[in-house]
Amino acid sequence: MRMKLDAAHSRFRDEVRQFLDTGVPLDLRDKCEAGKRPSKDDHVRWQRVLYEKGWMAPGWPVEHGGTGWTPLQRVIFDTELGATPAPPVIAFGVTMVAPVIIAFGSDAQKKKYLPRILKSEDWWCQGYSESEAGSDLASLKTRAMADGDHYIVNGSKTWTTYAQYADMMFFLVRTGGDGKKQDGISFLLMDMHQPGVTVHPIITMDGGDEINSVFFDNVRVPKANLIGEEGKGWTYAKYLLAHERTNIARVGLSTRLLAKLKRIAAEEQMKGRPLLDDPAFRARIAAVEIDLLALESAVVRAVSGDKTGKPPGPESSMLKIKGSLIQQDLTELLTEAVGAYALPYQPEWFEPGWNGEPVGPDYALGLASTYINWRKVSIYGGSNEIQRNIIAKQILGF
Amino acid sequence: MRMKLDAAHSRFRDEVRQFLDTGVPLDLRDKCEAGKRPSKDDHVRWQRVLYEKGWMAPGWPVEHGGTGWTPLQRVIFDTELGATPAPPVIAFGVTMVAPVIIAFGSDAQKKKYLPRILKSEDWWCQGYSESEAGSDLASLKTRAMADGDHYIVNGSKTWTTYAQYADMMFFLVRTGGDGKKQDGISFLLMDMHQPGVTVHPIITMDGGDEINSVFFDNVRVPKANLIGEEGKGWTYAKYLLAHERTNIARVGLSTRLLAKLKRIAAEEQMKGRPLLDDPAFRARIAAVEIDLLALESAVVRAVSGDKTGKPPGPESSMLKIKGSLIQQDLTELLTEAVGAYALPYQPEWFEPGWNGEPVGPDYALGLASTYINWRKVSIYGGSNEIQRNIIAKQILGF
Amino acid sequence: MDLSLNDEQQLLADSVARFFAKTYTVERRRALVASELGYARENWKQFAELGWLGIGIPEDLGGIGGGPVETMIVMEGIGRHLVAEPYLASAVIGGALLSRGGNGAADLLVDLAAGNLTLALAHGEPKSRFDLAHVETRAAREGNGFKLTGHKAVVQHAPSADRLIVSARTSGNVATADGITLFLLPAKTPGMTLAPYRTVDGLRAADVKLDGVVVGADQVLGPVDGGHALVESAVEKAIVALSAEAVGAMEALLALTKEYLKTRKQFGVPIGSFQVLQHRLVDMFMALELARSTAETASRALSDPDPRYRARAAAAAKVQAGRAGRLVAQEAVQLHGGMGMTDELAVGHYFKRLMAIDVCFGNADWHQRRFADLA
Amino acid sequence: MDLSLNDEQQLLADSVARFFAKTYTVERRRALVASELGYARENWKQFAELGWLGIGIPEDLGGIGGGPVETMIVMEGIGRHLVAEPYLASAVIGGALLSRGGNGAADLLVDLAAGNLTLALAHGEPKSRFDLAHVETRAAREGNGFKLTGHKAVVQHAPSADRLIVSARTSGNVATADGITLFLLPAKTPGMTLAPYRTVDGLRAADVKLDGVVVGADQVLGPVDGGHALVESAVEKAIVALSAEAVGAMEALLALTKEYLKTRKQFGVPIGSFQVLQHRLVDMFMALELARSTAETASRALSDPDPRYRARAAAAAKVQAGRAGRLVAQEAVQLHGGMGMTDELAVGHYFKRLMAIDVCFGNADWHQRRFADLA
Repeated sequence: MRMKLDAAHSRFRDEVRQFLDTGVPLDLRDKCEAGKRPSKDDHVRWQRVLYEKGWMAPGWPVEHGGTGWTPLQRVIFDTELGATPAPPVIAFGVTMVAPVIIAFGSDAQKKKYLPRILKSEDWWCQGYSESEAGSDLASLKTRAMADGDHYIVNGSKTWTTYAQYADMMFFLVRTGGDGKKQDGISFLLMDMHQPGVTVHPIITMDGGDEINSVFFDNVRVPKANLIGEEGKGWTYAKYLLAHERTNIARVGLSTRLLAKLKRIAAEEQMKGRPLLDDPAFRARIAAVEIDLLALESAVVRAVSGDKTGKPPGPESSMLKIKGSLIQQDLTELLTEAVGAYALPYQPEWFEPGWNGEPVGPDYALGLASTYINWRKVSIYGGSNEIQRNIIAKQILGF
Repeated sequence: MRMKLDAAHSRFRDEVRQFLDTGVPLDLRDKCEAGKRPSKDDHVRWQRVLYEKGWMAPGWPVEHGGTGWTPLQRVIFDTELGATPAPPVIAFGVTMVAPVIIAFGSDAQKKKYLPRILKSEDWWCQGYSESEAGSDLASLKTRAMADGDHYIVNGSKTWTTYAQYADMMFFLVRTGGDGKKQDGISFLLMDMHQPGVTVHPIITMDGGDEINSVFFDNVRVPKANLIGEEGKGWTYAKYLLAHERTNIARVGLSTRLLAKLKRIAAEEQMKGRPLLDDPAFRARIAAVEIDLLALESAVVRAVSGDKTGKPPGPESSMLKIKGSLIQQDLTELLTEAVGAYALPYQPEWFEPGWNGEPVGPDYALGLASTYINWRKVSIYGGSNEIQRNIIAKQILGF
Repeated sequence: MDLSLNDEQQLLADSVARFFAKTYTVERRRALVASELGYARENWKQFAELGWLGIGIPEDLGGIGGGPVETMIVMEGIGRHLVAEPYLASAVIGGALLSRGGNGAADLLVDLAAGNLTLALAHGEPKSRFDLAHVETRAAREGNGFKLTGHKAVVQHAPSADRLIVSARTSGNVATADGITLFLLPAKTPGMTLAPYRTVDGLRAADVKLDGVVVGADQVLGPVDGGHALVESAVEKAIVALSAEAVGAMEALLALTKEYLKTRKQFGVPIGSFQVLQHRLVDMFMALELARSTAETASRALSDPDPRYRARAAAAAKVQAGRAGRLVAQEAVQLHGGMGMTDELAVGHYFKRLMAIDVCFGNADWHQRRFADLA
Repeated sequence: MDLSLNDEQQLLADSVARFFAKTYTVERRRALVASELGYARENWKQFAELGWLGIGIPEDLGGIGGGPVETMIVMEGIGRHLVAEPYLASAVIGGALLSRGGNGAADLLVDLAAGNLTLALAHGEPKSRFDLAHVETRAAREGNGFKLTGHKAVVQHAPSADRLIVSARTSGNVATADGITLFLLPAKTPGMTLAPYRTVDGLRAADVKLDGVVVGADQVLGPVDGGHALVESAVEKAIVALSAEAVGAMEALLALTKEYLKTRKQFGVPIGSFQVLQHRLVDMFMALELARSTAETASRALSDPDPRYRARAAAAAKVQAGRAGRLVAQEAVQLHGGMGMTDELAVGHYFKRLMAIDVCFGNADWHQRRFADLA
């Protein structure tokens, strides 16, 4: 069940739903309903539809192309968008680097990058993590040496989602050496199409190849691509992390997974009756649905009184943890719902253009891959252990 | 379900069961079936029955009154004893201080105390914990100053179960000062019936008064009551703790609680059918029953190959943790089984001699008190957190 | 859509906080629940003067016309301070039933709001197990009135109630919703006997036996045969109110436990410096906050016209309150170690109240099933 | 009653450990499961020579006459090294079925023990959901033989099996235990088509369609209409064997994770110095040890004459293996962080195998219900 809103926001939600119900190109909707992987082009096509509607960057200031919505309206939009079978909006440009550019970038940078992000003309990726650093982000080792009006960058980044598609990367790099490890870090933008940049896919345990390691061998980055001041990158990174957490609960996605779970459980049979009527399975569905209602309530509660759009505080760590656990419960229940048909692994089926015959019911395809892949959501963007540390420190005062 | 044993041990188990089925005085059996609190005298009566049978101290060397059973036979006996509705054997004498006296006591001490323990002529209590020390047992502050052939003891102990009944206490006390805090601790025996010993009950949240604080005001303890060497008390205490963990899993008690739970769930109705047939409640019972089978298997596995009776190693921490969680699951399920009749609180009913009318079904009485009281089992004897630290350190090598 | 409190609600919250901070310490509460009555009549009078007993009652009937959010505010305060007065039984449940009980009943609302009337709902029975349609107590026609025979189980706050609202079956089978009728009975009604006792949380209840109790037609509350809908609606309000109470109790436990971890030293350091214990406290915090959000959503849902939405939100809140309440209470005791087991500390008292809250009107499993069946 | 291994069993355990340590690295396994066959015929030959394929087969039929404990030892090794050979399908399940399949079948046991015959059980169907009595595939009488029509779902190791053991209904209703008959079909039987694929754990399976497959009476395995008991007994052995395999896999994951926590440094220290992570590993350890104990009890129970005891012990072992396997696998990935998500590390491969083990022949919920119903 979904939380009800007041009349004004109900109308707003209806408006959003109406657009999303009809706005997604039918082939994309079918693909996403079926759990197939959208191509780069699919993402861009859908993002351009949103751009045409003026809804590509709701969180931006109006002068740059934002909607002027309140924080609650943005939550409503994000939730409905997440609940829609459509390629997910790729966050690296619009909700990750853009707020940093808006807050700390030069006018030239704003003018150059923001319109291109809005129109999905550049695909961005993120260069934060390094293999040695892990959760200890600030101990990064990639280095930029000044060389005239350029930096020469050497080192590597990892866990870089969609680096293979990317035109641009924003990244953290060490430009200074001494003092605290958070000092001496700068925030740079890099053109991915240039000599010295090598992208290596990392195959994940579900067989996917959407994440990568990126290696830098004397890559030249113009100093004009420095955001703000040299050595202040850590501050900008923290600002970005706070913004990244806005839609961290992913209520919309879980709503969609829950609906799918119920649909499948109504279809699947257990001892001659729908699995949905089995009291034990039914109880497990109800438990997660009740948790999801709690989460949605917490999200709405967190933003409802806020008219300023200030970045969310440490309470967003709670939303991240609970959101990830709910997603993982749902993806796991989905595999359990289909019995033995959770086992066949047919990755070819997800590739565009494959026309072989799938095994078992259509809806079972890819459920296992999603379950396996979704273990990432309690790891990336600050693992749940790190989020608990944040709550312990910043909310409980330890 | 119970784990099956080989033919020889099956016969042994049958023999034990046969005795326990008929050996418990009927009034005691009824009292314990009803969940009423046995009096001091009840405990002693039952322990004397065991003594007459020769089964009061199975774990002792035969020459002191032990049975010569193998460790597995002792586990079987402990389990069946725990599963029997009878007053629990009070451990402080027979399974706590006695092994220490046997291992480290003087001949005079053995001669004096062991026969009295065997015949339940002395009721013992334990003086380990102090209110400041908590889980950090070794930081105790109670002090014994030498004075001729006596010690003069000042300080206090807490969480002392049944101090109000006790004739004797074994306790840890600081006789030396410097060095590591584990050094300078001695292990003494004290006559509780003497000036300067004051027992204050601690009322627990279930309304019980079985635990106490004990205060020492210049209490004189003969040096003859020192176990082993002065300053070696910590070593003896650790030896005792290892022995205490033998029956720490309490499979027998949980077996009895599980049987009671099924009985009650068969009796209670839910929408016109036995609660036991409700798939959700049934699943919860099955889950804990499966855990209990796992625990019993682990206990038997831990001792089956052991013919030497060596004290259990750190793996007993696992048995303690899992055993406590199972007991807590069961006591909680029992309260849930009786619906609103979990709420009435009639402690008078448990007192000997009270003849008022109980509210609700007989079997519901006292379930809530037990649930509440049973939160202690994950705290006392080294909390589950301490047990996890032990496993992390001693088994996993951190 | 602003979910923060409006000015009036904030004033109410402040007055609740102020009043209980003044009147309720653990020691005062201990004395109160040990007293004959089990709570303080002075407090009850104050509740009336502060307007709390009139929440949900229209202004022309002596109430202040507030709504579920106001009830939530009071109930959170009640939970935070383990308040013993029969607010839930009288103001929430009694008020809800009288409000729908027809003309005669409406007059009593004035008394209720003024603090001159306390009520208790005698509905559950030994074999009903939370099922509101399960009523075995019979009301046989007798002249113009009825004759009531049956057994009502664990009627909370019955011993101190001026009147009992008793349900009985005027038609239908044991477990059908149709055919249940409510009756309003003065405490001292011939043929009605109370066996009073304490409940685990220190509050009072009674089993009520009806042995051919003769009642007049004017004692019927609401429509004959139509009592189930009234009870269902009142219990819906009650479980949401209980969820808010649980939130208050969990808040208090979290604060106590946090304080304990920061001050209690072992191994030479505050035990709160152990990361394992910090993370356990984080899990308690999260359980509390999610239960709080659900209780708020359910409180607001009580004003929604869609009965299914109301019922599901209420059930969800009770599930969260029950599960979170057990988790928070159990962990609070565990993290306090032996001290948490004592009657001396407040921790155990919150533990017991949270346990009772889970049981009242159906535990987490029960309402989770209802939530699923209402889909 | 000594639950430690006897001398012969210890020898077997040593040979299992030695053989797999030599033949199975993550890299070798990766190559094997990518190969056409999906495993190594040389390994299979070795299994035969080492006597592993003859466990459970009487000595006069080419076996070594071992029992469930010996099977457990081999399966633990298989779990520890993610072994891809069809030991469960051929030796455990196939062996169990042939042993009870009558005279003709017994001859095949010699081939099985010698490594010259691989088998797969084609029993589950698209709508059967672990219910062994649910068989829709029909075997209509046709002359002296039968004609088989139906669809068998996710038949593990079918693509490489020399023969399939196919169940079909010779009488009774869709979901009755009576009336199921087993047939032994060579891989290349006209009218039988396999749609082969990989499963998430890298192993092989196929859906099998039977389109009027004509079989002779001599292809019946065991009694006509009496196949259910055979399948039930074989699956009982299979779920206990899978539980032992899960124990081996969890053991490997615990060791990998412990090693990772001790060597991986962050914030200047090994991450294993964080108490929170230590306690998480303790919970993994406990889950493993309790699952191990249950698997051992179930293995020994397989020799017990009491069918209810056997069935409940087996169900309990599968429940523990399923739940513990998920917990250990999920935590192992989580504690490895991003590295745990990669195909490069072995962690993910164990994760997937443990997931598959939970699904095979009924997951934890399924067997928990059976455990309760068998009471």
